[in-house]
Amino acid sequence: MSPDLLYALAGVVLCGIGLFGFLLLEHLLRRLLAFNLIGSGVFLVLIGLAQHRNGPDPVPQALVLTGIVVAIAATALAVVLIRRYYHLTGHTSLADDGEAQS
Amino acid sequence: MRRRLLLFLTLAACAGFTVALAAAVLHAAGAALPSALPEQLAASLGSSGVEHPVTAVLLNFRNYDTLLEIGVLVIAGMVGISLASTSSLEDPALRSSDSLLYALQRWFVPLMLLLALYLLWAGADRPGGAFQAGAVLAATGVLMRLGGLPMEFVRPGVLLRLGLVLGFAVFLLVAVAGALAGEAFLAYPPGMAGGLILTIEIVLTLSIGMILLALFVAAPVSDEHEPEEGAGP
Amino acid sequence: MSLSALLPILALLSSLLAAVVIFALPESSHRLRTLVNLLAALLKLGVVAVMTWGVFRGVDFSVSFTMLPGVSFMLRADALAMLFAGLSAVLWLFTTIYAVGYLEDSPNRSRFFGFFSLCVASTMGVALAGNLFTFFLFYEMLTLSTYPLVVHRGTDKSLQAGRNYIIYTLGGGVALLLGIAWLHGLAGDLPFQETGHFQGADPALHGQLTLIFVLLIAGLGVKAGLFPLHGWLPQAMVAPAPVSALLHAVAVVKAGAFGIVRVVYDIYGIDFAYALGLLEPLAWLAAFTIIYGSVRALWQTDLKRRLAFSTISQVSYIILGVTLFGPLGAVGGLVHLLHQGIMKITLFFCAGNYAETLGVHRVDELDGAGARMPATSVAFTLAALGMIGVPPLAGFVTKWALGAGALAAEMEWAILVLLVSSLLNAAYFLPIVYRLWFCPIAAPWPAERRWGRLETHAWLFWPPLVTTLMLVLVGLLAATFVSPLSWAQLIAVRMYLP
Amino acid sequence: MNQWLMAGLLFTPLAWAALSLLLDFRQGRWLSWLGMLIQALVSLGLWVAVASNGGFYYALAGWEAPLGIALRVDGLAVTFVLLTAAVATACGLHAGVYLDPSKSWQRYFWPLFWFLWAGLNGVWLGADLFNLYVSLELISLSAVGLVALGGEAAALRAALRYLFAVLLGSLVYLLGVALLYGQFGTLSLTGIAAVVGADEPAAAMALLLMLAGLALKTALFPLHGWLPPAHGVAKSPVSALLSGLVVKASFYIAARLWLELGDRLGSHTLAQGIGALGAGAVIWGSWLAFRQPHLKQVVAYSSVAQIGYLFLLFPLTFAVAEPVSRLAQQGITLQVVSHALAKSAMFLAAGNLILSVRSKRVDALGGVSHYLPFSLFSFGLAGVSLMSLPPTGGFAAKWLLLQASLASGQWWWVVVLLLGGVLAAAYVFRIYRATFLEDRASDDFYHPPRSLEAIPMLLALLALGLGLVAEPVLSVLALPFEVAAEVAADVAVQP
Amino acid sequence: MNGLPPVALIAASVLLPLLYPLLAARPGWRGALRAALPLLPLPALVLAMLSATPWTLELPWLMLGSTWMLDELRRSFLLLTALLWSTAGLYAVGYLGSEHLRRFCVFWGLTLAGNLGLVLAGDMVSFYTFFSVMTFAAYGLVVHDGSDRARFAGRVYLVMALLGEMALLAGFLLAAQAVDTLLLADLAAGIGASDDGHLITALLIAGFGVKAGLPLLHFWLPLAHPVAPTPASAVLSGAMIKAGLLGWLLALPIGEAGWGPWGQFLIVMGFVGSLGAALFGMLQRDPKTVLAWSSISQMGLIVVPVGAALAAPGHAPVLLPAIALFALHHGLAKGCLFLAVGLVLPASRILRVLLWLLVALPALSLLGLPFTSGALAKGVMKKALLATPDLPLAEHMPLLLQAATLATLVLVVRYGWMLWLKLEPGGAAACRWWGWILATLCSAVLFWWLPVVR
Repeated sequence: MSPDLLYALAGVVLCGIGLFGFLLLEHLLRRLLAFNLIGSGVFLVLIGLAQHRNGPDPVPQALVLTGIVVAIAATALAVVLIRRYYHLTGHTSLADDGEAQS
Repeated sequence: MRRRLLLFLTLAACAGFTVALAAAVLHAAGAALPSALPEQLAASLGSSGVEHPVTAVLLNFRNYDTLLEIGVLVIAGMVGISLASTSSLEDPALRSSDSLLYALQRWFVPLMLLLALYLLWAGADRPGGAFQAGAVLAATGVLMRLGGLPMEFVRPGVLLRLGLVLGFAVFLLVAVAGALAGEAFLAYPPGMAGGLILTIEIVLTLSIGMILLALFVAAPVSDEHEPEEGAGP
Repeated sequence: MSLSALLPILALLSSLLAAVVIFALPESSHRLRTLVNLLAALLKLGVVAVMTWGVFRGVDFSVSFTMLPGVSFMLRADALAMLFAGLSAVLWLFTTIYAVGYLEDSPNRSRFFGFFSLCVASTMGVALAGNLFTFFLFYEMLTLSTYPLVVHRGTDKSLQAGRNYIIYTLGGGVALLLGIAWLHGLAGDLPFQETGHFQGADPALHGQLTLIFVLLIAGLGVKAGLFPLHGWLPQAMVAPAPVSALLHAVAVVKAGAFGIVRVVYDIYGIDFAYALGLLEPLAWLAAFTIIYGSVRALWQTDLKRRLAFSTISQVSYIILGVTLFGPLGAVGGLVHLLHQGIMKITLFFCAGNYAETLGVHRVDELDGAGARMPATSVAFTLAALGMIGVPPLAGFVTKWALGAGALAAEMEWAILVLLVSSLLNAAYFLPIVYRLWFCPIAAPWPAERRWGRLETHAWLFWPPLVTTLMLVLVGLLAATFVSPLSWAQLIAVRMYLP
Repeated sequence: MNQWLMAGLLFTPLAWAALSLLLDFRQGRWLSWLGMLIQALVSLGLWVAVASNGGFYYALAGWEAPLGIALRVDGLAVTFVLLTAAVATACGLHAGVYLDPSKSWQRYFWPLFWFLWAGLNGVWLGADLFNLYVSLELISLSAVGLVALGGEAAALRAALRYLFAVLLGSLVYLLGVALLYGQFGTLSLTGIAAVVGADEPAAAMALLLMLAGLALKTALFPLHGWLPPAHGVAKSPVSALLSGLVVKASFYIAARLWLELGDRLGSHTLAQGIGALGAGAVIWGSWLAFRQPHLKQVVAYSSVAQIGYLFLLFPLTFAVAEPVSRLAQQGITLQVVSHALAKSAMFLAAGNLILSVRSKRVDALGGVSHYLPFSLFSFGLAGVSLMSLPPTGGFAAKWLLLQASLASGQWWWVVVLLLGGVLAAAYVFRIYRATFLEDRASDDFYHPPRSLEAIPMLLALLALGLGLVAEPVLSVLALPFEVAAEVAADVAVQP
Repeated sequence: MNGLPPVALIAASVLLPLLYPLLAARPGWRGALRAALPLLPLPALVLAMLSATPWTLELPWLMLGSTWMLDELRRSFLLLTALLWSTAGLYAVGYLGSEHLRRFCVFWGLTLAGNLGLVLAGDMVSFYTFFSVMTFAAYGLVVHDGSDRARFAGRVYLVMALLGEMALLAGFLLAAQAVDTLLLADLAAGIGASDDGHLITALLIAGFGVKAGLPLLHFWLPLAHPVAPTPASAVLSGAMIKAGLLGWLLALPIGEAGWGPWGQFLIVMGFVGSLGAALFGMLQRDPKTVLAWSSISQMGLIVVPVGAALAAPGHAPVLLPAIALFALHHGLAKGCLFLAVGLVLPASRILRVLLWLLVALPALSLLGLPFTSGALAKGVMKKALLATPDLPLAEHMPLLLQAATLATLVLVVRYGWMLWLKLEPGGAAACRWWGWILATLCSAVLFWWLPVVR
């Protein structure tokens, strides 16, 4: 088992953990973090799996770079939205009590 | 009780997912086909205008991805500032007057700018590039913001917006210039690839830094409301 | 595009465009709207007349284009199509005139006449459809364009009626769609042709074909008011009188009956349908509906509701005629398509006149209306007698042809049905006639209005009289070549002796 | 010629996005009108070009497929490009009048709008799995931005819910892409399709992941929870865009994946399972639509239901004869197109109605039928298409799907199709019924400008007319695609 | 075919009464409406008196293809109808008040048109059409005065008539199917040959039997005839009742072998009616009701030769003219008697005596007193009957006929008595007198000059 494959498997585990958090956590920021965890896992899988085969491979690296930027953009956007949401409603989650309030 | 059940079920599902995924990864790793892509890439690297393969992929072979990616970033920045409608994005309440911080900043800010410049330049042949540089740039801004330096330029005026969109716009102009020159969309005219990529990288750095910074400082201080749809003209 | 292709399109467009123009006109331009309505109706009448003459001489009017892979949109004027098209073109004119008068000073006229025209355009499409698919297209369009008319008044009752109407008709539409799609899957595009498509079909398919037939009849039977799918019809009578006239006489109910005719003759082929044993049960069902509708009509106190149940009964005559295996029965069914239309429209016109002029809606309020509104009452009386089958009115011709058909098909029981139904018709119509003429005016009219010299508004006055004249003439002149009977014979001859 | 058209197609939305960011709402409006015109003309030109000459691959930046990104310009793609041009133009025109220019944040509408358009074009033409991901994100973020525009709490909540759903969907999709790339070393869909074999569990897992992610983004039942709030809360032109186009993008990718890879990587269970979920969406979505008190929620849940039909593509193209599969594909394409037109018309018309009665509630609509008949009529016509009654595009689609179901012996989908139509009728007629009620006490209606009324009508008429001209539209889809065969051959010989 | 009279005359004889109701459209035309009543049957009368029989008029465009014709049998019925209607019409001019005048005139005209038309009809559809028109229009005459009794009578009439119509329709439909033509002339042979012959015969007997007052189908008759306005009663009992008879004569398979049982049935029913009606009639107090029972009784008498003709096909040619003659005689006489009920006693004694004499004339005629029309008609009929061999009840025939005469006598006496009690002094319009007198003259005098009698 090459280290690359190990990276990939670690990515898999990260995905699992992230998914668990994403599904279960209600606090918006935590959920966002879980999302980032999944993202990291995916990127690890992407690179690890490809490099396990080809050795250092610039294409997945570039892809991951792009993916990271996208993820950052999304994360930043989400944080802005969450902040404003919190500012307006005082809620940190989208649960039902929030719905009742509005 | 229900909550526990839910917890357990989710845990089981996620574990199952992880195992299945791991199996798939192992299987894929075992069954991987040899790919011709690395050789193709190596063969084409010479005509890409940059030496570093990752940058070549990013800004030449798959530059459409990058263009759109910058678009995504612009969107995020835009939405960020759209939610803040005060004249300045800077909140005076956060301005600090700690002299130690101030002194530190006087050292750090120029250093970080220098680092950003280096990263940008390094992108041509080693890890680095516009995004890394931009990120450092943005970090500089964040530092300045946290340190309480006045930052009048992140007003949501036309200047900020111009800054946000500058990198994207230049990239796009280059892209369409290639098309107008009779090449494909996004294709660089022969021989000009290196220079164009550098230009793009520079403006991208600026824009990326600006966007990230704008996102950071976009404060939800507006209490103005969009009336509910149908609530009256 | 040649003239022969243009004419069916023109027939369709005349009312379709009228609808568009009317929708575009502002609510307040009543004169212009009336003008557009009447011009369109006259234009359509002219086109239909030319086409009828052409079909009589054997010209083929058809136009088609591929709409979906393997499915074409096809308009074709054959003799049967012209029977229905002629009916709707003629009666549309009168109904339009009547509606203009009826809705004077009421709101939402733009909407009303728009959908009214749309409704007739759909009917024309149903008539001229050249294949089952196109038929379905217009059939559903008819459903939709009549809904706003049914709920036009916007009262709870009419909305309720509209809801039921939609539930029934769309439900029927689903069955029909399934049947058509299934059939299409089995046999491809199915243009209407005189001998049907399944003569000599693989016996392995017979089971499926039977099932499809049931689906098709169920789908069409809803509009045709076939028991037990008739529930919407009596409720829909809350609509304004011209709409009821349209529903019962011209468009909706007829479209269902017409569709059954098409399916039995031009899709399955009468011989095949007979061989498959599909006609006999359908005939029984029609017979039952005839009796059932009449019996129910007996107990209705609301005039229009009584007429509605009468429609349920009468339309099944058409279906009965179709199922009587043999040209004579076909003639009876087909000719009733027209005759029932003329008679029922007269009755609804009259009912509308009573409601509009005297404010009378219930049968027991009609006492002595004959003296106050003699012309309308004469029209009502003649139409009612026609329904009973009194010669020489339209209904008699039908009944005679049906009876002859039943005997030719050796289904003597059908005669019994006809006779019982006639008696029942008499039982619910004659009391009304009696009240009109022989009862003294009991109380002041609920809401009387007067218009100058005539007994009612001129636009309401003439249409029932003209249709009454027609219902007398189609009976009296049944043997001439211009009569519906002759036309039905022409169709039957083409259908049975291709 | 194709070069110019492609350049125009790709450049205009992005450039207009950048430009309009610098302008305010009114100026952006003028600019955008020009842009819509260009975009519409280019789309039409491309459609005509493809319709007459067949499809082609367009290598971006001059780099061919595995190394660079190639766009696949075939009949289906240009059809959707044209559809996008039509719907987006309509929504843009409507928004230009509908939105209140005095609000400072409305200036961001135009850039988001154009980014969205760019992303959509990217998806329709995309043939590179990763590029599709980026395009999807472009769409998602601009869509979220459009929903959140104005920053109302309800809008924010909807936007956040929407954002999380689409982000998760994208990542799951990307995970699938990672597996595929790890196994096959290419991102080109055609390339993968050329080398993938029948028994590849990893690839099957990848497909499953991608489909799952895309299903979440398409709001397939039971993952639809985010859609109704987002579509219901957004401004009507935005809702129209989202319901009409955005959800179709992810479905489109899923469909392409399935059609390219499904025959080898899919299974009967998977196909039937997805179909069952689609059926569930049809029924459950319709039922919920029927229950909603707010007009736009009705329309939004109707989207959930209508999207359900799309997923019948999976069972109807799996392991069936070629003509049947083609029928199903044509039917689904028509369903996408007609739903896009009808649903956007419906949302726009609903916006007009809401403007007019100043309330979002269904039961406030009484009497509007004689005050705003035109908008109501547009709503009604669009509803006819949703009910899939003839002669609309929705009917044509249903017809083809019925044929496909019957021909493939999967009669249970027939039940779904028919039932779905009836349920659609139930919720549409509920609205009609409310508008026909004449017991409204006040007669206080605001009359929106005529232009607002005309746009949904045009869209609804397009949806209606689609049924009549379905054959020529579909014929473009069936065009030969010679280049595809060549490229596939290229990729196949490479290893 | 020879000697077709002017088509205009034929058309006028039906169309004049048919279109006459249009006069009612304007309230201002009441006077004309009233005055025209006696003139309506005149074209038909001219036709009956002057045209040379037989003739046939083909009208292929009318309804399902019509044939109108006149032969000797029809001529006597046409004579009866036209004469009675025109005298009754004249009577009505003097009889009617202004209330509901227009309504009465409309139904009068329509009923008359139907009655005349059915006599001329040569095909089933025309016959049925006119028969129906007459049936339905007559309802208007029956319920004219609007009393509860009239309405009850009207309802019974209508129900029975409808049932009869339905039986007829079914019979005709079956017959048309069997014969494959609509001509009445071909009917007898066709029914004779048809499988459904017995069903058709039964239906036709029942259908026409309602109108003709066949026992058990007669219930409406004693109710409806008396309640109608007197002129209407006259035509109901005198002319319209004969339409049923004519229907039998034209439609039943008379002259065909093998219908003996039906003939027997009719003969029995005839006697039952003839004698039974007397029993019931005796108990009545209203002279018009007595007359109505008398009509049933007399019709029963006429049914006997009809049955005989059916039972003895060879003798039909002898029996038919006898039946026609008897019908003519009875119609005219009965009409007179009915009209007399509406009279008032004049002031002068002589005139009273004269009145009773004139009333007695048709009454005696019914009894068959010598030198009356009754004597001729009864004589001819009795002769024809007794000459017919192999009749059922043949041995009892003379006895039964005498019993029938006795029944007639009983009823006539009862009628006279009741009339005596009823008539009161007063004044009546001249037209009423003239109508009655003319009717009596027709019955007593003109009868002998009629073409069919000579």
